[in-house]
Amino acid sequence: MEKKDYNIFELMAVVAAREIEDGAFIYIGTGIPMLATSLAQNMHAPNIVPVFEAGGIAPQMPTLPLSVGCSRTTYRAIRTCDMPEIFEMAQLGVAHYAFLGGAQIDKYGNLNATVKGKYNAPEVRWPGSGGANAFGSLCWRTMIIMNHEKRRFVEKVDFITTPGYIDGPGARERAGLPPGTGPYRVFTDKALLDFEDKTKKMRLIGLLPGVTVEDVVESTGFELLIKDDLINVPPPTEEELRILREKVDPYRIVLSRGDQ
Amino acid sequence: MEKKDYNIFELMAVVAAREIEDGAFIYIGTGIPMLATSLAQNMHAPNIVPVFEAGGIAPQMPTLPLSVGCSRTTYRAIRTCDMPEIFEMAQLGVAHYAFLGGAQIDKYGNLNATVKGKYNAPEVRWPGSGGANAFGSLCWRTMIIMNHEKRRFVEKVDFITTPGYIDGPGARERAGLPPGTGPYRVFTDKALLDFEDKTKKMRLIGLLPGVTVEDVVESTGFELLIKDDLINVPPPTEEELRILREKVDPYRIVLSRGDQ
Amino acid sequence: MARASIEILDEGAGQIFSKITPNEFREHMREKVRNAWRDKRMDIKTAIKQFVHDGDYLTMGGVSFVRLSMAAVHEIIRQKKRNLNLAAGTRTYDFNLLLDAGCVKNIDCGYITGMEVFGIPYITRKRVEMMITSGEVGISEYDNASMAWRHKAAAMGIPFLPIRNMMGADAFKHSAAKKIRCPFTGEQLVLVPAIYADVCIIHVHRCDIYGNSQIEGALNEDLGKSKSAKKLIITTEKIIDTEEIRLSPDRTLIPCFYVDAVVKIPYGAHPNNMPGMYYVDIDHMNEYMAASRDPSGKAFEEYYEKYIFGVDNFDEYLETIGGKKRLEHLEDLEHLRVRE
Amino acid sequence: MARASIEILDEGAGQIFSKITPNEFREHMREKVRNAWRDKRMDIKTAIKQFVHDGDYLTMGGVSFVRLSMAAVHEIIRQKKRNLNLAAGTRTYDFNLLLDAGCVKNIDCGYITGMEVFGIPYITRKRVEMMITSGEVGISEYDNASMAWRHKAAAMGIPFLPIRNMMGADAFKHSAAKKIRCPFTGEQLVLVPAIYADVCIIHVHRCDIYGNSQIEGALNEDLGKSKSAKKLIITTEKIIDTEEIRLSPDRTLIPCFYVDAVVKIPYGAHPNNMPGMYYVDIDHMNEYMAASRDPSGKAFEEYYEKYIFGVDNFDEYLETIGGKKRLEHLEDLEHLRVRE
Repeated sequence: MEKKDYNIFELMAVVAAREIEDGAFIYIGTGIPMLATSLAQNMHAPNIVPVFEAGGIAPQMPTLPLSVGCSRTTYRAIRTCDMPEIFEMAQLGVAHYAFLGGAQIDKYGNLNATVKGKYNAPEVRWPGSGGANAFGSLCWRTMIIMNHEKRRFVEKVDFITTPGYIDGPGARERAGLPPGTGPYRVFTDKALLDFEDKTKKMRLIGLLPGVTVEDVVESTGFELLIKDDLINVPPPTEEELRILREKVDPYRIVLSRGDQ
Repeated sequence: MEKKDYNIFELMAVVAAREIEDGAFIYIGTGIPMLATSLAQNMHAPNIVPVFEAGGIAPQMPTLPLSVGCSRTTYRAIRTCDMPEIFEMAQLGVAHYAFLGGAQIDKYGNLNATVKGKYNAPEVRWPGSGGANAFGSLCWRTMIIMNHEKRRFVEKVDFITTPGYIDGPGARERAGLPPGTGPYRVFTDKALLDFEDKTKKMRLIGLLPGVTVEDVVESTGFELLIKDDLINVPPPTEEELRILREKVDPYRIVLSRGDQ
Repeated sequence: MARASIEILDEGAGQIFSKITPNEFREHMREKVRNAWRDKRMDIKTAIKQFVHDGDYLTMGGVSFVRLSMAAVHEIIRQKKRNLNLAAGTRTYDFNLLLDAGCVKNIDCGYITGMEVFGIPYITRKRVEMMITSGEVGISEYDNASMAWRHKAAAMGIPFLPIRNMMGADAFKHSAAKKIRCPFTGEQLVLVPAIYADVCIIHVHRCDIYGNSQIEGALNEDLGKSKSAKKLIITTEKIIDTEEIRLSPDRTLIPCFYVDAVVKIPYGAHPNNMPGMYYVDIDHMNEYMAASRDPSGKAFEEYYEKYIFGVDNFDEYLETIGGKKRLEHLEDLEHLRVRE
Repeated sequence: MARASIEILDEGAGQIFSKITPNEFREHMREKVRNAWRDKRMDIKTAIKQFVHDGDYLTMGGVSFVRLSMAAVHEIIRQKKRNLNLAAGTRTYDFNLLLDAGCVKNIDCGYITGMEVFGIPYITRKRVEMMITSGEVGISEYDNASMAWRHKAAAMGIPFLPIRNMMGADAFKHSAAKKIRCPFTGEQLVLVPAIYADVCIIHVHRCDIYGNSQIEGALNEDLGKSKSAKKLIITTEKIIDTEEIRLSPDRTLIPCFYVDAVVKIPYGAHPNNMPGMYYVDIDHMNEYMAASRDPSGKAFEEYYEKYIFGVDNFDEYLETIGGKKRLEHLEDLEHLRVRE
């Protein structure tokens, strides 16, 4: 399959989908996480539980939702509820995965969605946490999706909106967060990354098709760990693309945003 | 109207009903409280909100319920919910009245529904609080219904299941209970009583038809305050009895238990 | 940063009977939830055998004479489960049967032994009094609200809830609650510890094979209990298609990922009320209360022999209480087609 | 008795913007509830005039582009309410309008200015940045969960809730939360203060004249907000008979005794989604976003003039956005009869 046969959203959705195992309980936001989750559900993970922040549990989305609360997120759901109940599921340990984004990320997976520059005199003020802080703090594993740019992958985020491993091993637990939680994978337009177990530092584990280690290093604003046996992430299969395009997002509501 | 024209349940229901003002939010249990509330609703208080502990809000009871959770308590209700929500309404200050009973009461209106004798070697073990403690602690005004017997009206209850004024003025607030709450009226088969404002001690304010002050004093195990201008509680009117018998409890499910 | 503290003004001396911590519960749920979409149907014998163990902390759904899971209670008694710790916010008939059968070790008490308008069964009361005196049973004292909030705290994934009652009451001394001064308002508050249970049993009107459950009428403490037990057994009047669940998602009160077993048992709450389906069997309740009044205990033994030990399952029990004809009468009562 | 204490490990320096205490709220509710069965219908002008005051703490129902009470927001802007304190767990378009109109003084922030997939309106973002720098606006930092729990705490009648997130995050420092060691488990916990609001506005699918309200779809924080405001304005697509409410009491999410005003406004959430009725008006959202990108602010001013200041009421607004034809298209979209 030629590279031109898929766009970056299709690629990232496929890469993320492959990491979702059957039976997982997943909080999904709009955009790529929704593509990835729905693709996984249609491929190898029919028994997942997709959940939306505003109160939709395991809906059968007729088209992709525009927001985490719109009617597509509760369409033929198994339950509709309120937001405290949704977050309490995470607090109770029910939730395996959350997909998060952010404006900045650092080597410990801390995410900033609040402010660039000084807190009291912001260079840029972003919307703030939304559901991210709670999901990233309380779910077992946090999946992060971001564009791989030097200005986003920074040495230290200006503001920790959602703690990753904070400043290293054991820091989450010392801060008081539930043990055993934390960032698990970072999906970018260039690479697949995890957090090395001993240091809790971000580590390159796979390259997307056509990307080199140098590309990734150059797009990263901190010293990146690089795994020895680096994976060359296989491009989307015909089957993956077919399902994405025919079943998951036939009207290309989200997919079209990946066309460059 | 002759005394023989009504039984003691009818009389007590009428006396209690007269104390309920329109617009009141009332927790009701089974038995006389239900008769009283329903009578008031049909007489002078059409706009009350009757609520049941297990989750029934403002039902239209087709027949009198057997328990605080049975289907009669949610029949054509305006909302069904769970028990925490019901108690949270009381905690939030929404609830004006609760009707409580008990096995023992003392001069400060403390109620015992837990144990007679020593806690660890009970002479009698009763069921315990049920909803009483929370209702008596959190509702604005507690209405108490009891048989007037010396063994029940005691100097000091063996166990405070539901605090009244504990040991005198200011004691509830010192203990930490929400200010402005406490026992308001005691309805017995002999008398109508309140709690004198300065001392918070139980006070005789009215005599049921045919009862003398001496009868009441003799049936009370502590020194009872007696109001100067004692009311001779008027017997049930024809209208009150008609509504009780024709509308409130036409099958005499509860009323029949007052036949002696 | 400030190094202030919150004063603990008072502490009860009562025991905490469930030792399960929020973190332990989290680890458990992490694995359990993976089975959300498993077909969980089984019979009641298997469910009780597999999920209820001696020494467990047990919570039960329903309230007073409403929606009690009697088939499960009968089976627990027949399987002679022992040393159970029970949450007892407004328990009545179900709790009494377990107590009479010697299954109970400790009780978090809100309301026990009472049968509301029917009174207190004499033998059961006497037994409780003896067990308290001998120390054979442990009791911590609460009330229906604090018990409901303890279940709710657990369901919220937190170790306690602050509440505004229990103050000035003697139950506080026999509870595991703590009284503090609120660091925000300066008012006094009581903190009650969450109850994470080993197992919970709830009888519902209908659910699908995965356990997505709908309930009619008052919900009592069932929302909290369903989420705060390591194992959840749903007994149900009826099994419906998941497509039907999806037609009214606002009516699913227990989503499937909390559920471990789905057991179909029509009339499974008898002699209690199932709102919208069948009413309390008042005659049966009177029979039970009458048996409990024989001080020799013989009549009570006969009652248990006839209805629980002498039958093998709930279908047989239903025949014993009068079968189809009796049940239809209770349905007529519920729908006001006949008088009580 | 023990005289132990609970250590406060850390405290945020953020302000608490609502000064209403649980006891003050209790006193308020005591009187308010007496009006449970009053006919509460009025027009939106009267409701906003009577119940929303300068300096109030305001909470609003719905979430992101769903079920926002836009008619109320327009009217607040036209009546030039000032110095409002806003709860902002996932606010989008409604919040942005109030901010642009200069109505806002302080913000409890979970998510502000963002329009999810549509991006952040440029002018609004710039204005917030300037207001933060000048100190014109006060912000305390939370997240959607802690904000939802703050509303829930208030609705439960308690002054705080313990939660397990916010730890290790910088928002904590800019919040009024406190970190403690749990007196039951020894784990660290964060306590977040309850928010009792002066006024809350919620748009619902249907209610009766007393305010008994039904809502479809995701409920966001509306259960908590509806119970924790001194004044509650319900705007509704439709007014139904109380007899209809009584047919399905499990569907009444807001009982009448919390409600102060019932205002009928069909399509009252436009350009947002009303689940089961009409979909997001994407064209309108794009028009708004485009206007926000003109750095001179002129296009944005024109947008506000056209849709809010230039009209007298929401019916006129609905004509401006395309009237019946446009609204029918949004209904078709919602019901999947046409494509987006």
